[in-house]
Amino acid sequence: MIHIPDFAHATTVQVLFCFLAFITVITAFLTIFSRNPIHSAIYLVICFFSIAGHYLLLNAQFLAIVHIIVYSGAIMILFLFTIMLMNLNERHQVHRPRITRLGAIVSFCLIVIVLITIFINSKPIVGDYDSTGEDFQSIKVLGKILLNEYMVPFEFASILLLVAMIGTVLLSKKEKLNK
Amino acid sequence: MNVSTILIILLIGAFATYFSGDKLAPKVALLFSLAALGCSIVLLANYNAGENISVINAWITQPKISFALNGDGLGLAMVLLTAALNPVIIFSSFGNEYKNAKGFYALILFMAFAMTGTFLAADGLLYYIFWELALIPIYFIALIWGNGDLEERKKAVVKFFIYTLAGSLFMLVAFIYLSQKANGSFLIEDLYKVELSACEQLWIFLAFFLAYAIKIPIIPFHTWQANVYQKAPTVGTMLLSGIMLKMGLYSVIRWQLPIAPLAAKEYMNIFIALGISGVIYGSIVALRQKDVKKLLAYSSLAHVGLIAAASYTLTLDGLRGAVLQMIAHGFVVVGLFYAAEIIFRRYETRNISEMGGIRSQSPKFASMFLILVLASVALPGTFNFVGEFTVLYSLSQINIWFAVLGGSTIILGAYYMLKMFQNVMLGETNPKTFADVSVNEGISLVVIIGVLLFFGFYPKPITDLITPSLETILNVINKN
Amino acid sequence: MGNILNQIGIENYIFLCVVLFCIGIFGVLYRRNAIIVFMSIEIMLNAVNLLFVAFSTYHQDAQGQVFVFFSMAVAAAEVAVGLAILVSIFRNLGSISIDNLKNLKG
Amino acid sequence: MEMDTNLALVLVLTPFLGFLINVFLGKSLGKTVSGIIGTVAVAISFIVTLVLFNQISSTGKAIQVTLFEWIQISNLKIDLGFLLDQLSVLWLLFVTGIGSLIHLYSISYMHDDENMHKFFSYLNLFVFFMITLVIGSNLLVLFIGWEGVGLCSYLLIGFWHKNQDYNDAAKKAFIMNRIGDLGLLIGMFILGYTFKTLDYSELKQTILTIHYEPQIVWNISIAALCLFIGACGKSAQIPLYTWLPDAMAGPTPVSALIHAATMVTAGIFMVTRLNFVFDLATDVQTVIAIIGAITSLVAATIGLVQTDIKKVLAYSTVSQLGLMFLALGFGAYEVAVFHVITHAFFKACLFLGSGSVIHGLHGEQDMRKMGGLRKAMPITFWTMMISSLAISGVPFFSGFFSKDEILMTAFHHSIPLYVIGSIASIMTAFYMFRLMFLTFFKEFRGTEEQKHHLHESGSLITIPLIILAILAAFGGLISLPGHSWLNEYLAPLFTKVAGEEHHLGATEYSLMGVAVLGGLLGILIAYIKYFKQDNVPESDENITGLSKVLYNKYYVDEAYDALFVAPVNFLSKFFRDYIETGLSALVFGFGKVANEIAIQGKRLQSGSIGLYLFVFVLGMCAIISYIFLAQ
Repeated sequence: MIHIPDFAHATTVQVLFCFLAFITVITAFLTIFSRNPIHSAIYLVICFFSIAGHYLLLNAQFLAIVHIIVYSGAIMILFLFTIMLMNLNERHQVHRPRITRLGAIVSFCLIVIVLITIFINSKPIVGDYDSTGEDFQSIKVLGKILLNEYMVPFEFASILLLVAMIGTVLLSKKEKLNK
Repeated sequence: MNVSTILIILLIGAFATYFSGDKLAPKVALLFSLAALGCSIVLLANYNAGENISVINAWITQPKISFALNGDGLGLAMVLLTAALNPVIIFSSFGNEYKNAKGFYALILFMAFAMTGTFLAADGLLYYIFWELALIPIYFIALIWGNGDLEERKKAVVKFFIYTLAGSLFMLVAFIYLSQKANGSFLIEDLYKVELSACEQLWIFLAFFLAYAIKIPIIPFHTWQANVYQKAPTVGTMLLSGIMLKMGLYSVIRWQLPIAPLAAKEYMNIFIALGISGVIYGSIVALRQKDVKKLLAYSSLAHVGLIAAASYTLTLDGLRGAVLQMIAHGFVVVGLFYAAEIIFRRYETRNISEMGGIRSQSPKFASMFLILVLASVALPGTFNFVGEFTVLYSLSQINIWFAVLGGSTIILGAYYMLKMFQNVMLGETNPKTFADVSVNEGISLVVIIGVLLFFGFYPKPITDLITPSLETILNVINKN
Repeated sequence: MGNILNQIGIENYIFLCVVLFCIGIFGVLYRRNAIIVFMSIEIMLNAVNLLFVAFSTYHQDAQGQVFVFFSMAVAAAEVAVGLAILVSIFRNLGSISIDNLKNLKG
Repeated sequence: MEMDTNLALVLVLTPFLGFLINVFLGKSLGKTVSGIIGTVAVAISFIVTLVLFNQISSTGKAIQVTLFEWIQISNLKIDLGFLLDQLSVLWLLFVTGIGSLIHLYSISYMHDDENMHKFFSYLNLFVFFMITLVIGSNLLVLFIGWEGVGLCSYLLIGFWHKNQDYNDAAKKAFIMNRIGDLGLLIGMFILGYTFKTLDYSELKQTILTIHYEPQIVWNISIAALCLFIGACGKSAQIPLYTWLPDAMAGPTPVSALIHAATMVTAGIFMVTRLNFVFDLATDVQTVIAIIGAITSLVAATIGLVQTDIKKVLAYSTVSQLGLMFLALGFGAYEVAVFHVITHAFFKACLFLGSGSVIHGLHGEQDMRKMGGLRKAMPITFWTMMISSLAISGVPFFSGFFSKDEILMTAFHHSIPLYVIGSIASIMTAFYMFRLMFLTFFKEFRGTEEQKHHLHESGSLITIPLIILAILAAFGGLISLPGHSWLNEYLAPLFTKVAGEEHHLGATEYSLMGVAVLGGLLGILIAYIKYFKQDNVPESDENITGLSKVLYNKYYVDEAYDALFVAPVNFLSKFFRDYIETGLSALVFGFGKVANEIAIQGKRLQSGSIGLYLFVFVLGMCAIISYIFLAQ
């Protein structure tokens, strides 16, 4: 069953979690429902920050920082630039036929129901979580893992990024008319 | 020296031919095909001396696929057939001019390579690869160098390609299922050992059957045959009818029967009946064909029907007769198609009604053609008789009516072949001149006739070669 | 240091992530604006990432975090290329409504 | 033993060598030389046969020669080997003997043909195959010869291959023979299956020692029946006789050698060879007797009205073969063999004589355009006269003895068959003398041109005629009633006591008298009708009533066409036009269905990303719920 936190005796962490979760969900909703893409982007940034908060809460500092740098720093800036480049605003709001909305709502409900049902049906997860106390997620450890065990994928990630960069440049280059 | 040598020779030959240029290509191809023949004879000698000429190398570990070639008597006999027919076929094409000859001859050698591989492969997946590989060259040969209207030809050839490919896919599924049962191994010995329930065997059997029935072809899966034979260049037709059909028949003996013996025993009568109905049907349809090549195609249908029926008897005689008849039919059908080609070179037609009266102008050609016709109707003294007698004998051991109905081929076969011979060769002298066979043409025909007559009286070498491996296969069939 | 999940409970994270993921799906389906669709996809990605990290803590194993790291790299590349495509679409069609992208019609 | 092998090989291979020389060198050697080579090759075989005959009749032992193993079949081993015993050597004697004479005759007869070397090569090949047939040590070697002589018959009937009618006749002969061959093969299969051997001597051993169960007896009966079908094909018995009259399209020496004296008797040879099989199948023997009798009668009636001189002789041959089968049916093998031999003499002589006539008339075969040739061709006339007397059963000529023995045997077994045989004999006498009167007596009815050129044939033609006429006259001496050299000679072959030696009692003498009277009656009718009354058969259009039916051979050919050939042709057309097209359309149908599905499926790909996503999510829901909720 969904465990509803007992607000009367909530610890700081619990309160923090609820708060962050609330922000995450709300901003995600707002991202989708904002008519102006710029607003959407701003909400998304907030959403990402709250997720970074979750990461911190889970003591994954490295990821939290990377997340902020990559998502809020790089990706969202990219989004904003694009939106501005295209000069999109509410005028560009396209007409949505009713059937599309209906379909979206139906499938949304459906997937929520399905996932929740699965969630409810699945075996309850033990309340006690083991903690070996061993350090497994400090930057030091992660760095070792990343550069030993995951050396090759790591290098490939760099190649991927390089290729993506080249691809992006090629794609967005303005082609001359008639070749 | 082991059996992979011959494959290497043929493959190198294919490339060398391609790079030797249009002028030299025919000669290079002939040279390599003769080298392959020589190699196969050396292999035969080694085999008879008791050497092990098989190859087995690990190829892919997971799943366990090996590069395994099995040099036993049966495989060797079929390789010899291929290796012997190949130079004859290449040599027979010397009278024709082909555009882009280097590609043409390279494809012939490549096809020989794939077919030889099929006959030798002792690993299910390797066998399947060779099996499909053989299809590609003939597709191009028939499509690019064929005759008749391009659209019609394309239709016939594409139908053939897709039809056979689709049939083979079922075989692939069967192989994958079998290898699951055999702990991931595709090796033929492991596949032989797989224990299957009767129901599984039936499905496996049917999957194989579809692939082989289309390739052989057994009625009612034969509709590609006559059209492709007609449209393909004669060299392609020879390759198809002389060797490629035998791939299907050989595979029945090598793969289908030992892997699914229970199903083979259970439904023996049905499959024999199917083969025999092919005999009668093919013979009857052949009676009224206007095109020489189509007539020969239907006669081929009749003959392979009989061979297939014999294979399904699951007796030593049946298998032996089937193999003998395969080899004999391979030679005779190549000879007959070549004769048709010789007429085409002079008259530019394949229509029987436009021929006639050739015998009085070219007695030599007429005699050779007659010998081939007689061999095809299994006159005693020709190799075909040895095969056909053994085949019919084996059928009579199952049920005498099979022999009676299958034996109708000696009546109907004589009817359509002699009718064809009469309409093509005999009658009032043809107003169009017909030059007698040239030296080149003569050599090919004499070689074929020589083989047919020699083994007609002394088939013992071939029988001795194939019998031990057929006995091994029979032991596998009868293991339970 | 104890496990943070003792205080929050993994099921809360799962629940949060499911909701977030569904919001992403809903956005993809509901909006026609390709950029917003893109953002929704990012939300979905992040939902999954968050779950990875939560389970990484749950199992006391760094592998999950490493995976998140890679998925971020991929996301970065994806966004870069995707936005470049969007730009060139906008340049050609003058619109980024996904309803206009019907060239895949069979 | 070495000596015997060599002799046998010389016997077989000399004609084959002659064939090879004539095929490859014949054209350059010239006509006469190639003719001589062909003749000498056969003559050498004849000499070897004489040596062998001498050896065998003195020692009484059969010679068995095995060359090498030929075909391997799991439970029977088939060798290429020869068996020279009393029967085969006897057969060889007249095959090579008459063969040599006919070769000699052909040198002159075929001299005007441009392809004479081919003719001789085919004749030599025929002799080779015939010898193989006769001396084979097992059924399969016999089958080589059996099919080989069929091939040579095909080649020789269609020798003048520019004429498509002749080619049709040749093809018909080959195919009809093949029907019989299938029977023979099936018979072999059953024998092989039952007794695990096809070798004559082993077969005989096994059959004589085996324990008879109903199944085995049944198998033997079926095998015998199948073998008899084979014999029917080769020896032109009902229902497979129609090829033989058509086979007269070939040159006349061919008709004499193949279609009268040797090849057509192969069926009788085979039955005699396998007498131990047929003895056990009494039902089949009855069938053989009945078919033989009916054939002899039917062929004789058709022979009554034919106008082509060779056709008359052809039907006469069929009729005589029928009589031989009548004897075989009663188990009187030696009687049948006796008739085979005498028939070979007089029928070969008759055919060669008719050939001489045709040669003299430059190819004219219609008896209505002959007549009065007695003066121009005395030797031909007299030799043919002797042979006609022999075939008609006039006392003390060879045919009298042999035919009388057959009828006597028939009388002892079955009166109705005896009556049928006797009627056939009377008819034989009638149509033979009809032939003689129409050809040699009265005035010449041909053109002036022909009349001017009438002359007796050369010595190469007349010498064989004379020799054969002498044999036809005195050949009966080898088996005189009561004291038969032939029966003694053949005795080792038969399991039963050789024939039932007829005591020459009152019955026998009266039977003989009846037969003689019958023969004379036939001659008398012919004399009255064609000599006294000077009748000449009417031209084709004017023939009516029963004789029209007879003249058209009971319309059997037409019936076969309608019953067998036409349906097969119809089926062929039907299969080609409908079934083939249908099957092809079916295969293309698969492609069409796939295409149609693709066309319909194309519409689903609307290109609307929204729709795709919607479907995608639904699908994902379905999959997730299946995985997690369906357990």
